[in-house]
Amino acid sequence: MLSRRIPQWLQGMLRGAAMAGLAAVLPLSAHAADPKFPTAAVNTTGLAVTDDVVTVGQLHSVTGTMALSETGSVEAERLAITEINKAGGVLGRQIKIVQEDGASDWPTFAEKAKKLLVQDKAAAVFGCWTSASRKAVLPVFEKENGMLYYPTFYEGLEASKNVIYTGQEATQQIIWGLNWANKEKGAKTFFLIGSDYIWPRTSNKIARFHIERYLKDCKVVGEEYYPLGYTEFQSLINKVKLAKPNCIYSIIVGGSNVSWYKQLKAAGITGESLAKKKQILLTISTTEDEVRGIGGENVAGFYACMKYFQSLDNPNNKAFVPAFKAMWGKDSVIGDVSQAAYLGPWLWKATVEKAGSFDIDKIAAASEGVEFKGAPEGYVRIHKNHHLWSKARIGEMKLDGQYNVIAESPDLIEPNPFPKGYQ
Amino acid sequence: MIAELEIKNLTVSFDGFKAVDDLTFSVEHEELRVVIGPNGAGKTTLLDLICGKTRPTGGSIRFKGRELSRMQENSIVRQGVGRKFQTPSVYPKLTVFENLEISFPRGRGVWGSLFFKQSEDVRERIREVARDTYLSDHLHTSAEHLSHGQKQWLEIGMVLIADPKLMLLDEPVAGMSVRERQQTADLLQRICRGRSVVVIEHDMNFVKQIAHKVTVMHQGKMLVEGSMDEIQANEKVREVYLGH
Amino acid sequence: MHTLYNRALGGRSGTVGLALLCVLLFLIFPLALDNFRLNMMSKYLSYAFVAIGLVLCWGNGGILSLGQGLFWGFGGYCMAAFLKLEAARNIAAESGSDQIRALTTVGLPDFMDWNQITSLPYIWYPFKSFSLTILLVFVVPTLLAYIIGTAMFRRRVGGVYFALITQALCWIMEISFVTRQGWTGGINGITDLRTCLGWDIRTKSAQIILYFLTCGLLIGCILIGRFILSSKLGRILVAMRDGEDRVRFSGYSVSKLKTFIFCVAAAMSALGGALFALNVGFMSPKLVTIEPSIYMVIFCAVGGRNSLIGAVYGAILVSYGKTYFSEMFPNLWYFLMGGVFILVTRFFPDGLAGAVDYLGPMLGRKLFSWIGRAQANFPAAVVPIPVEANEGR
Amino acid sequence: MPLILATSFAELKDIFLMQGFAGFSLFAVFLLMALGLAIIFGQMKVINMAHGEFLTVGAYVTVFLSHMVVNHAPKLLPYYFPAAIVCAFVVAFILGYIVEIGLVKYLYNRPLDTLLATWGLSMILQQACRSLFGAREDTATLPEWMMGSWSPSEGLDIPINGMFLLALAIVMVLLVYALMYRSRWGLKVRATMQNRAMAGAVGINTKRVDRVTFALGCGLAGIAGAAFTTIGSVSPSAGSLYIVDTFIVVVFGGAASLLGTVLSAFTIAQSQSILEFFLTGVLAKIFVLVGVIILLMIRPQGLIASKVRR
Repeated sequence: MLSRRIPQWLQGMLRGAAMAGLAAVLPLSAHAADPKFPTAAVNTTGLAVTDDVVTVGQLHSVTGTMALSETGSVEAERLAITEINKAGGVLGRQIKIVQEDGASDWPTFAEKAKKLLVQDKAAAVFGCWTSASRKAVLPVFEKENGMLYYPTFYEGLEASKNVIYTGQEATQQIIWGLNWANKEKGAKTFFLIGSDYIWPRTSNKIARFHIERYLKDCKVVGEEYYPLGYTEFQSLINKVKLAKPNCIYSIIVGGSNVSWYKQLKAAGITGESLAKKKQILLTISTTEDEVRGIGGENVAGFYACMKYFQSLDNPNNKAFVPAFKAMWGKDSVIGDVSQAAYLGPWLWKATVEKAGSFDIDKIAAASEGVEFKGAPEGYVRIHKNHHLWSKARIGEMKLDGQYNVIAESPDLIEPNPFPKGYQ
Repeated sequence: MIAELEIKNLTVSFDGFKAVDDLTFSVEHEELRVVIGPNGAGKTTLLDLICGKTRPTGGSIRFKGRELSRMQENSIVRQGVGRKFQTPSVYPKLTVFENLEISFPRGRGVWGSLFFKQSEDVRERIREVARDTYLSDHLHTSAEHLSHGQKQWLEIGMVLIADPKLMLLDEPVAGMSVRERQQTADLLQRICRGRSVVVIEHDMNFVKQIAHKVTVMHQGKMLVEGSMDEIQANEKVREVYLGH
Repeated sequence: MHTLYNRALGGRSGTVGLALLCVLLFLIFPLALDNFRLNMMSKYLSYAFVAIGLVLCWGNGGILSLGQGLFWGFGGYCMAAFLKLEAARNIAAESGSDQIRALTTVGLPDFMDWNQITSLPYIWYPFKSFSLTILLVFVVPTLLAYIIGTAMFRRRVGGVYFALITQALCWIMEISFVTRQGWTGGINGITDLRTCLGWDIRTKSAQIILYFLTCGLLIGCILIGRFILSSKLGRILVAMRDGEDRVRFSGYSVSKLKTFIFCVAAAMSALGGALFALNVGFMSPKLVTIEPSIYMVIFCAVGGRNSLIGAVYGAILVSYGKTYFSEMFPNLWYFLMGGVFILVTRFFPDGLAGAVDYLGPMLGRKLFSWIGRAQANFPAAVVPIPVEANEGR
Repeated sequence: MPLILATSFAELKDIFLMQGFAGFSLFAVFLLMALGLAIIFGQMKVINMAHGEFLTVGAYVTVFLSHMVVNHAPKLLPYYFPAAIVCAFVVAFILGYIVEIGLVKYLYNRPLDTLLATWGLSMILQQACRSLFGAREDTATLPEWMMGSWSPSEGLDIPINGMFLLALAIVMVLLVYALMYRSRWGLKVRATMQNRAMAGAVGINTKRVDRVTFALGCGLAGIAGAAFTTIGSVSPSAGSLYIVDTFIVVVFGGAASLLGTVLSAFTIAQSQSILEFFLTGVLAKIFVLVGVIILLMIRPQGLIASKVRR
């Protein structure tokens, strides 16, 4: 991990220099636009679309505590955009990226979002990771009428004309996974654990409703939240030991993850020891990205419910994983969110082509039903509520930090950001 | 005569070490008392106790019949007790005038000081005190630029401008030239009209010049009390202090 | 009239400094910056309120608070609560994400809906009224500062200890605000603020008006600050910073004076927070916690901890630098900002104001001779950045 | 709670024991964090906001070594950790030494300015780690013997990494004690910190003492960083998570006292751990912080501080 890298700052500078070179060359090589799609026709609202270049924004945290999670998304989006450009771009126009740093700070996200929309006139923005950053930029996108492709699985309760949610909303991830734990693993008692913010809390709320109302004879025996970034979980582990749940349902995120799993292992709770007692640990927050920081030896035998795993066996994924590694190093890993981030540019391209225009309103209207057959997760389609139809899968964690996919929902699950009966 | 300042069985201990131990003494109106004693005898601690900087472990301090030992420092000052410290503590960044103005006993509350007006009588009083303390020529000098002796005077002036009824002076002539000492002695003679003064001093000649009565402290206790001549004649004092 | 001129405006040099700041704020910025940048300037200026407060309590009073974000946050949250309630009342009439609107209870902030809170918590009732909100913006933080100040200064907690305790308080506030997300919006904060008394605060014209309002109030705070510093209280503050005991033995209640100036700083911070909520349209616990509080101290240090006007320049420059560096060098800006802080504390402990004091006369002379020579050719004059130091002395 | 009634007495005893140990291992964490700062802040009065980043540096040294070992000498895996601790110390020590020469030495009489300057330093160090190692979290591959738990009886699991931390913390405290209070060098340090001019006058090279003392504090942070790879994450911003807690421990203990630091780490750790068990993590944190602030108001000098004649 250490050996492979050109230092990031150097990369940044090289990239900047390349970009400047591109900008200098482009006007000289300007040729007439694709005759089928004259600029005046495809861009009626003054977006940054010229005859051969379309500018998009990328808004993630490159610095601060969230950088560790968002880096994967940045990389995946860049890969998708590079591939699209190689394949001829969007409506004959090459995509140019303006990258902004949200610096793990929600107000900064709002400020930069506004800059991307007002000053750079970005035709689309790929970005945000945490719910808080999305909530901070949402009013900006609605006010300035921009288009955001948001990659993270999140709590739902939202549907905006100006956002396409390429990750799962809560019910897509939770309900099928809980059913699986109940049916296949016989789980009756659940201990809900989360980091203290809206996504884990809302997710656990939905989980609790589902367990108590829709699963027979099941109950929740504990629910606990810890501040983000917290690193001491021994007391919590003792509580779990006391409650002896069939299923430890964990939504701990970010750096806390590492401490949580390392301390679980140290307290004698491993996949193996749980299996002996007919217990499982199921998480919806730990992807390959996190496992890399935790170490596979600390998580082997635990389960995760996601829509994508790097080890998925399908032709799309078999092309995607090597391409990603070729661009970002052979040691890179791809988590659920990175894959969802990869979908963003492709879905945008498909939508623009369907609408025959870059105009935000037309894209928003055309989004329903847009599909992407090359998705590494298999196949996705945009629902009219701007979320994706996608499958849910259960992966078992392995020593090498990869997942064994052991179950998969038979059909695409309909996104339902405002679930009735879960309020 | 009723004593102005009455100290009874005063004790303070720091982690078991008794810096002042069961001390009883009193100072009368218009008296200039000098406290002497070898290093570590508890002299400075005694002044700290009187002005509230240190809280006693036991005993009482009464000034004009009022108990001081439970009061806040600023309330003690408002009872009419003024204190000059061993190392001159003036405000280095302010001028002599401003130093004295701050010490002027009006506008001491928050709002009072916010809307304090520098009227002619205030200025007059400041000039008067500056004259008394030989600082008339330096009114607009920044205090950090004064000589050591002048800083001592300034601090005495700052105490004086509040017109205290009891002045506590810790080594007022340390670091002064012979001439300055003489001037200070004159100053103290003038000061003690209308008020009581307690002075800590090492310089025996100076003590002889100013003292009405002398108290000798040793290891936190009072050894002897009397006139300078009596003290000098005392065997015990000789043993612990003068003889060295 | 004359004394007011001397005390609030700070005599001739003070007036010049202030006038130049006014020209910059009221004339140059509105003319030179587009709407987007001007709105960002309003944001920077709302930090300047905190910096001014810090000049009073830290630069002059010697009380370093690393918890100014606390007061700034309370001011901001009070204002945001009012705006959010108004947005919630009008939610049905607003355009936007229709599905949300349809599912949201009218009159209840959206995040409460998400947290299954079905009726407005009592703590939110006062924010139904605008006048009560404005009152609370000042009263809540000031009261808090009063309680903290009284408790700490009575016990003679000062210096580093005070700084660290206020930092811990900030942290407590962040954790509690995050965990009570049904009441406070949790880590998301209170977002999507739209109108104030029916006036859409997101439009261009509203943002320009708010900018001028912010500038006006800022100048007001500077004048109040100068009034305080030029009073006897101001001199006692400096005296207290340099020798607390002496002040005490001059008969002042040090704890009361400190509490007072701490409260003034808190009230100014709160005003800044409230203006932030108006200008930017949301409030988040991220703005309230330890890191922004340290930034606020840095604004003040860069501008010059003794200079009220310097603090404004400090806030503008550091915030602008943060924006500029992070736009230009997303991967490098931490190095640049960190370097600036180190250089300032190492070489310019009195900040910009100190640097201008030191370099100003030198540059001034050169400038004069240069102008003298240049005037023959073209009649242009360059205005040096006006930052004065040690005002109110 | 019906839950507790349902469990047997033996089980409760086990939980009780494990919970007690949880407090001890938290104590070890706090103590390791605070030791270096107790020297830098307690003795030298430098408010080192970059202390957490020295921790991060130590952690990255360990991660680096572990990758080297895994890639080039897998046989050494069971033994490399002690070497990693030493390396972490050395690297952090050298870095601290450089920082002292380049920055801190100009700020000794301005404690509040050290706060601002070291804040800038922490930004730089954080970004440097990010540029060198990437923003993602990384992990050190631990030797097998350090993972898992020691299980003296069924149902009782004592974490091995916790025991390791505790042992390390105790050793470090003893070493620091011996160095500061039982060696000639410690005497020089204390003399310098108490009266710089006098120490210089009796022939102590005070500048050198400053440099080494500061570097020593940083080196201790490096050791803590190495140790924390066993329980937590390694990322550029990992150290900043600890900084406030660390200051609270040191201040609460009475800044200049080693015994105070130990006591305060113990008190805070145990109360937090116990409150976490009976309340929730968030509430426990809030209560502990409020408690510490109130106690500091009652005793501004901290838990242990000798009354001095002032």
